[in-house]
Formats: sequence, C-alpha cells, structure tokens
Amino acid sequence: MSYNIKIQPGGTVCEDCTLEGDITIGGGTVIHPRVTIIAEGGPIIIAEYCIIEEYSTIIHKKSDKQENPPKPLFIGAHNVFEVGCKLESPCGHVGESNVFECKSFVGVDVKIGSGCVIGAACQLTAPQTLVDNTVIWGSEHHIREALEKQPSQLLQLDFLSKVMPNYHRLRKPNVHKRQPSRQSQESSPKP
Amino acid sequence: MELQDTYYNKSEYVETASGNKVSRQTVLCGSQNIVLHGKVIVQSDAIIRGDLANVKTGRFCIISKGSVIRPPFKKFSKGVAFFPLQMGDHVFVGENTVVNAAVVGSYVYIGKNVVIGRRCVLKDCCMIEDNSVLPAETVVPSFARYSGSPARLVTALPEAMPDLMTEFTKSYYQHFLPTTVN
Amino acid sequence: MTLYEGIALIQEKQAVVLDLGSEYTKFGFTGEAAPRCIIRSEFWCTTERKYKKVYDYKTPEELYDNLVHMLHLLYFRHVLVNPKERKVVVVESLFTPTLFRETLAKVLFTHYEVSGVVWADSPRLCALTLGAPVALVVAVGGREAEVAAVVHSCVVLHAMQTQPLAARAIHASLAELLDEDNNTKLNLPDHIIEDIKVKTCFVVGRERAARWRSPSWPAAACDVAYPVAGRSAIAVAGRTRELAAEVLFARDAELASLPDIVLQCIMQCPIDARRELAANILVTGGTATLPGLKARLAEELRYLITQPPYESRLHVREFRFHRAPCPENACAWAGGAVCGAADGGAARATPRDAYARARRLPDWVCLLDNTPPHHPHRDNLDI
Amino acid sequence: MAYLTQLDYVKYICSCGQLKPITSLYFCRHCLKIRCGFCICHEVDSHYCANCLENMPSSEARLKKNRCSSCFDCPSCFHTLSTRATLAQPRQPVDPAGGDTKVENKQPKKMYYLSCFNCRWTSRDVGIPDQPVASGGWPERANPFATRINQLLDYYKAIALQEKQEKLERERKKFSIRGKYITLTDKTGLTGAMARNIAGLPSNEAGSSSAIANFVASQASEEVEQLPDDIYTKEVNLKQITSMPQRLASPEWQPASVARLHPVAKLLSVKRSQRCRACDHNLTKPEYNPGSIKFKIELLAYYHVPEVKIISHEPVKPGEKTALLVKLTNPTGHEMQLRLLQPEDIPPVEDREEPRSIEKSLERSLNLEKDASACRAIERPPSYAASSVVATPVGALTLAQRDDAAEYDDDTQHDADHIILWRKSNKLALRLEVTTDASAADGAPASTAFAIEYSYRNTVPPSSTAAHHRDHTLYTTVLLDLGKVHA
Repeated sequence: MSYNIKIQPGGTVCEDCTLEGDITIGGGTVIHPRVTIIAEGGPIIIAEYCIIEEYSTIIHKKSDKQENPPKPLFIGAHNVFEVGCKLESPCGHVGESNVFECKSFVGVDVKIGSGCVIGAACQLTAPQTLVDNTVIWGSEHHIREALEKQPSQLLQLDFLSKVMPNYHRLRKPNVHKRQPSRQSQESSPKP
Repeated sequence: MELQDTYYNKSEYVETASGNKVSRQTVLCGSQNIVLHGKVIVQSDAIIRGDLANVKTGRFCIISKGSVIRPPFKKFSKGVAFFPLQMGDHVFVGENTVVNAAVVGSYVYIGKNVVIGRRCVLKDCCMIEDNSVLPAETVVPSFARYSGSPARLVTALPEAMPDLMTEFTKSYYQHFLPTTVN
Repeated sequence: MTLYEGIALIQEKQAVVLDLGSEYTKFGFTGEAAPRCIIRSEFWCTTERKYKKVYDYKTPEELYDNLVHMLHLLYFRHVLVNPKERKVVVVESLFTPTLFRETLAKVLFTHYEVSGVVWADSPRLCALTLGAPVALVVAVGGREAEVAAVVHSCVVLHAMQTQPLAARAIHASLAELLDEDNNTKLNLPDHIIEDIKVKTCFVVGRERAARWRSPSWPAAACDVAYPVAGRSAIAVAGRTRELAAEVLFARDAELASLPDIVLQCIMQCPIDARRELAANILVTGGTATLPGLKARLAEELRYLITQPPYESRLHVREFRFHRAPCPENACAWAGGAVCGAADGGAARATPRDAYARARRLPDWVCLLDNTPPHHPHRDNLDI
Repeated sequence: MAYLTQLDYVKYICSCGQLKPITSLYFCRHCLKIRCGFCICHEVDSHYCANCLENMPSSEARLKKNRCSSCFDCPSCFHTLSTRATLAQPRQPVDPAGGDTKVENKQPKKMYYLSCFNCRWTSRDVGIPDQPVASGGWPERANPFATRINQLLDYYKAIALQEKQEKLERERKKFSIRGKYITLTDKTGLTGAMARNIAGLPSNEAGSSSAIANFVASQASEEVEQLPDDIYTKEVNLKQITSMPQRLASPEWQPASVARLHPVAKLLSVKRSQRCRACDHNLTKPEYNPGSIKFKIELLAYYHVPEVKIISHEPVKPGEKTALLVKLTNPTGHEMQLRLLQPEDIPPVEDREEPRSIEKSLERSLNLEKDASACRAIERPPSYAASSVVATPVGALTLAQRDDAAEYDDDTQHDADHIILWRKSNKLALRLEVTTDASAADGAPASTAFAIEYSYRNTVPPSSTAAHHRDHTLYTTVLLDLGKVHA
C-alpha cells in the first residue's frame, strides 16, 4: 500500500495515528491521537474543519465492483467523529456538519446527507439513505428530523488547534499551497 | 463468587509510590494535569486526556483496557471551555468505555462498552450496566442502576453499595498481581 | 354532624384509582381529570433480569408477586404516595377471573395495608363519564372486546358480550400480513408491531373492505418502509395497513364479530331499553383510537340491522354515538376518578377490617352474593 | 460487587420464605430476624428531583402533581432537556418609520429555549417561543377535558350529598321501610337520587341541586369521526407520527402528531424508608439531603449476618463427592461463634418466643389484628430443591470481629485443620464436601443448602426493661448454586 498523506495548512494531526493510503486532510481539521484512517480501496479526502476523536476509524473499503481509477471517499466539512466511531465506505460522499457520536458504526451501504446525527452506539449496517438533518438515536434506532443543521464546532476547533500542539507530537502540514481539496486529489493521481 | 487473580506483565506496568499501577501502553496526554490519588489501576490502551483539562481520580479506581477518560467541553458565547473531570474513590470503569462526564462520584460502577455523554453527573453509588449509553448532561442519582440506550433507570441498588464497591475495588487491586518472574 | 364529616373529609387521604389493563395500566388520583401515568403493565424482574408482564403467571403465588412488584412501581415511582391507610378504587372488568380479584384484594389489603377498596366495574364507570342514564359501552382494549349495557347505573348482566377481538388480535393479524409482505418470518417483538399499527394502520370503510375480499382489489394506500435497528427496513404494504384490523369485523357462522356482539347485546336487553341503548353507544378502550374504527363500527351496525337475524328481531334503526370527556384509553379510569371523588372519599369502599373478617370479596357471579336472603336455596349455601 | 454483576450464587432464606442474596436483605434488631424487600413496609420519606437534586416538601409536591418546576423531559426521547441560551438578534424594526423603537432593539437580549442533547429536539420545533428567563415561564397547557370532568364531579357530588340528606331525613321521620331495592341501589352505585332525578321526580333539597339542575348529560350524535379523505393517497411520514410511549408520556393530551409534543415536567423521585411489619421499627431511613448516600438507620443483613461466598467448587457429578470452598465473613464488631448445620436441624423458632415480658405481650395484643393478618399472609414456606448435601463439620468455628485496620497486614494464617483452609482477620475459608444424589440428571441445576447457627450480640441500647439479654443464638439457611450437574 502506498502512503501518500497530505495535510493542508492549519490541519492538526497527531503523530500517534494510523494513516494508510492516499489521504488528504483539509485545513482546520483536528485529528486526535489513536485515530485509524485506512484508504485501501481508494483515496480518502477529509475536508476542512472536521474533528476526528480518539479510536475513530475511517476505512475506504476495497470492493469488487470498484471503478478504475477508484473514486475517492469524500468527507465534507464540519463533520465530527466522536470517540470510537467507525465509518466504512467503499466510495462515496459524506455531507457536511454531521455528527458521528461515540461508538457509532456506519456500514458500507449507508449514504449520509448533511446535518445528520448518528447517535452513540448506533450500528447502521442495512442499506439506507439518511436525508439531511436526520437524527438517529438509541438501541431501537429512533429517527427524527431535526429542525436545523447541527451547530458548527469552530470554537472547539479553535481551542483544540491552540492547545494540542503543546501536548502532542504533530504531523507537519505538507501541502503548502492552499488548494481546494478536489484539485489536490487530481494533482496527485494514484500510481 | 470470589474474584480470581488477574496477572499482568511486570515490565508493562509502572507502579508509583502511592500504589498506582499504570500500564505503559496507555496514552496519558498532559500527564501533569492528571492526578491519580493512589492505588489506581490504569490498564493498557486506556486514554486519559489531561491535555484538554485536569483529570482527578480518587483512590482505588480501575480504568480498564481501551477506555477513554475525556474531560467534557461546553460552548459559551465567547468560546469553548473544557471542564475538569473529577472521579471519586472506588470507581470501576469497564473495558472500551468512554467517559465524558463532568463528575463521577464515589462507589460508581460503569460497565464495559458504555458511553457516558458530555457533562454527565454520576452521583455517588450508582451503576451503569454494560453497553449502555448515557446521553449528554444526564444526572444519575445515587443508588440508581441505569441500563440501555438511551439509558434509563431500571432498578435501585442495595443500600450496602458503598461497602460492596469498596470491597470490590480493594480486592480487584489485591488480586491484580505481577506474573511471577522465574 | 356535617362538621364532623367535614373533618373526616379533610383527614381522608385522596384515594387512588387503579386500572390494571392487560397491556397498559392507568393509575392516578380521584378527582383528577387524567391519570398520572399510563404505563405498560410490566415491571423489572430482578431475578429474571427482564421486564415481566403482570398477567404472565402460572401460580397464584406468582400472580401475588407480580402484583406486589407492579404496585410498588406504581406507588413509589409514579404516584409517589404511601399506599398505607389510603383508599383505592379498582377499575375492573366484570369478566376478571376470581383468582385475579382475590389475589389483588389480598395484595392491597394485607401487603399494602390500604384502608379500603372500591371495586367498580368498568362499564358503569364509563357510563358515569357521560352522565346519561342509558349507555351501551363497547370497550375494545388489549385482549378482549366487551359490550355491556348500562341502564340506570345497572349493568344488564345477562346481555354482556365478550370476544377476544382487540389489540392482541390486530397484532397477530398484522404480524401475519407483515410476514407476507416481507416473505419471511419476521418474529417482531410486540412493541414494534404495536408501533407499526399505531403509525400506519387504519380501519377502512365497509365498502372498501368488501372490495378487498372480491377479486378486484382497490388501489391500495401508500406502502411504508418501516426502519428497524439492525436489519433492512420492513415493508408495510398498503393492503396490510388497510386490512390489519379487519379481524375485528370478520364475520362467520357464529356471528362473533365486533358489530355482531354489539347487536347481540342490544338484542338480549329488555325490549324497552333497546332503542335507547342503540342511541347511546360509547366506544372506549385503547384500540378505539385506531383511525376509522368508530366510523366502520357505525357503518357495520347500520348495515347489519337490515340483515338477518337482526332485521326481524331488533327494531332499532338509529345508532348514535357518545364522545367521552377523556381520551378513549382512560375512559374507565376517568369514571373511577369521578366516582371515587363524588362518593365522599369513596364511602362505598370495602374497609380493611371487613375484608379481614370475610376473607373474600363479594362477586356478582357468586351464589353467596346473588341469592336473595329469603330464597329457599339460601340455607343450603355453606356460609 | 460481584452481587451486582454476577448471578446470585448464594441466596439466604428470608424469614418470609423468599430467597434473596444477602445484599437485598435486612436484619431487624428488635425481632432478630432477617427481612427482605418483600416482607417489609416501604414508605415515602421525601420527594426530590433526580435531575436538579432539589428537595421538595411533600405538600408542595402534592400541589405540583409530583413534578419538578424547573426540569423538563424531552417529549420525543424522554431524556432531560437542557436550557440553552441564545442572543436574540436585535429585531429589525418592522416599520421603518418607528425611529424610537430602534434604541430598545439594539440591546442583544438573552433568550432561552429547551433542547435535547439526545435526539436534538428543541422547544422551537413545536413553535414554543423562547423565554426571557432561564428557568420557568414555559407555557402550561390546560387539560382539554378538565372543565367537563369538573362538571361531572360537581354533579355527582351534589347527588351524593342529596342522597345522604334524604337518608338522614328518612331516619329522622322513622321511615324504616328500607326495602331490598334501596339496599341494592345503595350498594351498586350512585343510583337512588339519580334515578329519582331521571324519573323527573322533584328533588326535595333545592339548595344542593343547582349543580344537578344545571347539569347537561352528554349528547350522542349520529356522526362519528371519519377517516381523512386523503388517507389512501397520502404518503406516510413516520417521523411525523408519535409512538405510543410519546403519546402516553402526557396522558391528558396523547398527541398523535410530532408537532403537538410539548416538554413534560420531570417526575420527582422519592427516598424511601423501610419498616419492619412485625415490630414497626425502621430498618432503613435515608438522610434528607437528596445527594447524600448516608442513612440515619441502616439495618442491613450485610452488616449483621455472616456472609457466605463461594470461592470455587469442583464440577458436581451424580453420586460423587465434590469439594466446595466457601468463605465466611463476620461483618459485626463482635466475635462470632459459628456452627454449620443441615437446614432441617434448625430448632423450631416459636419455642424461643414464649418467655415474653408483660409489656411486650401487651404491645402485641394491641396490634393483634395486624400481626395476625398482615405478616402471616405474606409469609410462605421457602421453595427450593437442593440436589446435593453438604457434609457439615461438627465443631464450632470462631470468627474474629471486623477490624478495618487489619487489611494492611497481609499474612494469612493457614490452619493445619483439614476443614479450615485459611483465616484472615474476620474472614475464614472452609473446605466442605458435597455429596450429590446419584439420581441427579445431567444438566440439571446443582445446588446445596446448609444452615448456620451464629452468635449475635445485640447492641441496641438496653431499654427500660433491663432483662433484655444481649447475646443471642440465631439461625439462617443458605442456598448455594453450584452450576449444573455433569454426568
């Protein structure tokens, strides 16, 4: 597996993480220690201002019906991945401002819009599409539609990006020119 | 049934003067902000986020494998503040549990795979069963046994809960032994 | 005299009203408009580590234990008062098994030491909420549909009808239809079946139901995909939504459908009360909230009255319906609350010492209670 | 702790015959008997809110229908709602001409709304306006049926009163023609006066009958609620329809649509005190403060009765002897003499109760009625089936008192005895032998029972009757779960 990790300026990425494959991390995104991101089936692009907490796992799964070259897994801006959540996806698109609460699991056949909340310990395995502002909670997977999008975590990001460098070894941003993430992907096609 | 002995690899654990036994395979961020008050066991792959805010535990606490102790944050109009996380004496935190609470009282049993949401307050003498989820800002009163997702009160705990937890954590500590090196 | 009574009234603790349904329990205080809680009739069983239904019992001891736990839950988690020295109004069906009544009395009097119990039957209490002299109470609850005629506060006992045509029957039929829709045995838990029923099902009109039975089906209502944790969504076909409750109206040779038992009840009542009863129907019970149920019942009654065997024997042509001043599922409870409060602190209660002496409850089916004092058989009865 | 996470391997037989782990048993120091939650009397001690941990006096709690005035539950998922503040944007003056309003509106004002952290429901979802104060002030809804129910109440109260007065009247006039019909209607409900009223007979009491005269009975109508016309064509949005738990959370309204869900004021909790039914003494009484875990009175079996724990045992095989290691603990502050017996060897209890002081018997006779009915009815013979028999050692064992300082010296004494495995302060490990019946089926539950005779020193301050003896010999029966029989 090739390692091609691109961290855009303003990204805070702890060294104590497992990052494998072709991964782009947007500016302003904070990745806490012990995070696993594996891009085995194709590139993963994480947009700006996401928070990825401890023991979160994001896997771009290999699958048989994959296109060639593989499509990237694109994760929109302002997503929050709380402690111990797991996102598996063969390809596709995760919208903006979603919250993946602690220990939630999102399986390969789940399409996620924007502003959704996947409640703590909810295991979404069956194929389904979450429209914008869907909230799922509890062991019974109760569903409701929120009135508005989840508020952004910019203030928290602000705090984290200030405090984390004091305590953690970080990976240095290695893409100096600020580019929209789409372009950065094109500029480094997979070998 | 009596507790059985649990053995650990002597080289894996650090034992402090106050009797804390902390695995080397843990992530203690901002260790200067973490106070373990003695005879506390922190097992492998546990994460304590002292970098976000102070974390204090009492005596005879057990932080099991893979659990995450994480001070909670609260949003204010001007910014975000992470609150210190306080834990009382004789607290058991099960495996792979996430604790985002503001306060965990004394004599508290938290099972495995539990999620304790942000700024929860667990009063003294309560129990959260395995695989439960406490949503953010839940207050768990004393002598309550919570279970489910979202967790609800199922039943009351026996009045002797303080003694039961004291005995349990003490005997856990006593039965947590290094493998005898031949 | 009145002065002393006034003091007695102040000292009397507000009585509680208990309606232990087979699915849901209603519990609250007399004199209030709504119960304090409507909860499932189940409790957390510490020895079995699961929720246990009150009506799941094999032995009298088990029932006793169940009732003790259920009442503990009601008193100390929901209503938060001491059961001791407080009166209870028990709302009961006239078909309650004797074992259940006697055990409940034992639990209330000896275990919880209540000062008195008013045993009130639900048809009369339902009628009480109307204030009308004559009412035909059709209660469609969890397990059974009961039809009782209340004429001037007396239940016409010999005309009472009951059939297992209630929520349970609908759930069973819905489960079957869902299995068909999804081509598998779903084995859904009860509460999910109930949720599907509540959220999607309704009762269709007579004509449409007939079309469903004919070879040319009507265009069904919209299908619904009901999401369930841990599996793909359950398909709820429009046909299922429309037909789940048809079981209540399915007629066979025994004429045991819901409209049939209503008409049979009227038929067995005294001839001078029949017209009044038909003009004062009250449909209650949780299942009565199913959309369209009342409309369909009205339609069926108006149709069946023109058909044999009723057209020649029942000469009522008009059916009128009441609306109770409370939600359908709490109607009998509300009657109990009114009755208990109006009675001057439930003065008609069986006091504890009376129970301690008699050790049994008066019961309308028992010969001890329904044999007149100077009846020749009276002397041959035991006590 | 094992008591909370494991099954109950060791159960004691309560004096009422229930089998319970020692943690859910109590010990009445006055009756010197083991009691359990089933055979004692529970009482509401104080009301408090489990969320804000505020005490509420019982009278106030009754007035507020046992609901907290500042905490609310989410009507959608029943989690506690949090109050969130927002800065209300200075409203743009609707009318540009109104220049003077501008000044007031400039000030950003803090407004509060309720929000659920679990399902993200907010009070804005259902159009409840934000409030200017953080707690309270939320709109209250009136029960739509309250007026009608009150009318009914007035009506029936008036009838009951009228009935009573009629009865008095009759008695005064010495009308003693109480035929069987009157007694019948008397028994069956509110009929006497009601029937008279319905029959159009004039009621004799004009004063009380205004409520009766003004009462309008419910009118039946031909119309019933029809299905909405669009039911066959409308798409069902499951997210817009409430579930049964959501409806029943507010029994008064039972809304069918999500748009009608309103915050539910949080139900209070109670602290309970527990009382022995036989002697009316408190067994537990909690401190008043809701946050406190202390008790004023705490007579738990765990503090007074020797505790039996299974250390380990060999698999139970039919017709064979298996070793069983148990640990005995003396929780009291006094040395304890113990002897293991077969359960059937316990001497009958009644004999010891005979010699009784006069006061006591007087006291007894006073609550005779209660004694006779209440206690006896609850008691029942214990039902258990022991598949194996423990060989009980003949000699008596001595267990030292509890000593909190002793935990620091770790050395355990290993006795040479073949029965006593080791002792350590107030603890003692025993090696017992269990003989299983040869006919025990494979896979059947294996269990054994033995009784303990133990000495107990009562520390109740000696009452006026000095003849109270302090040392007692008590008995208890223990049932041990040994897993399954392995053939």
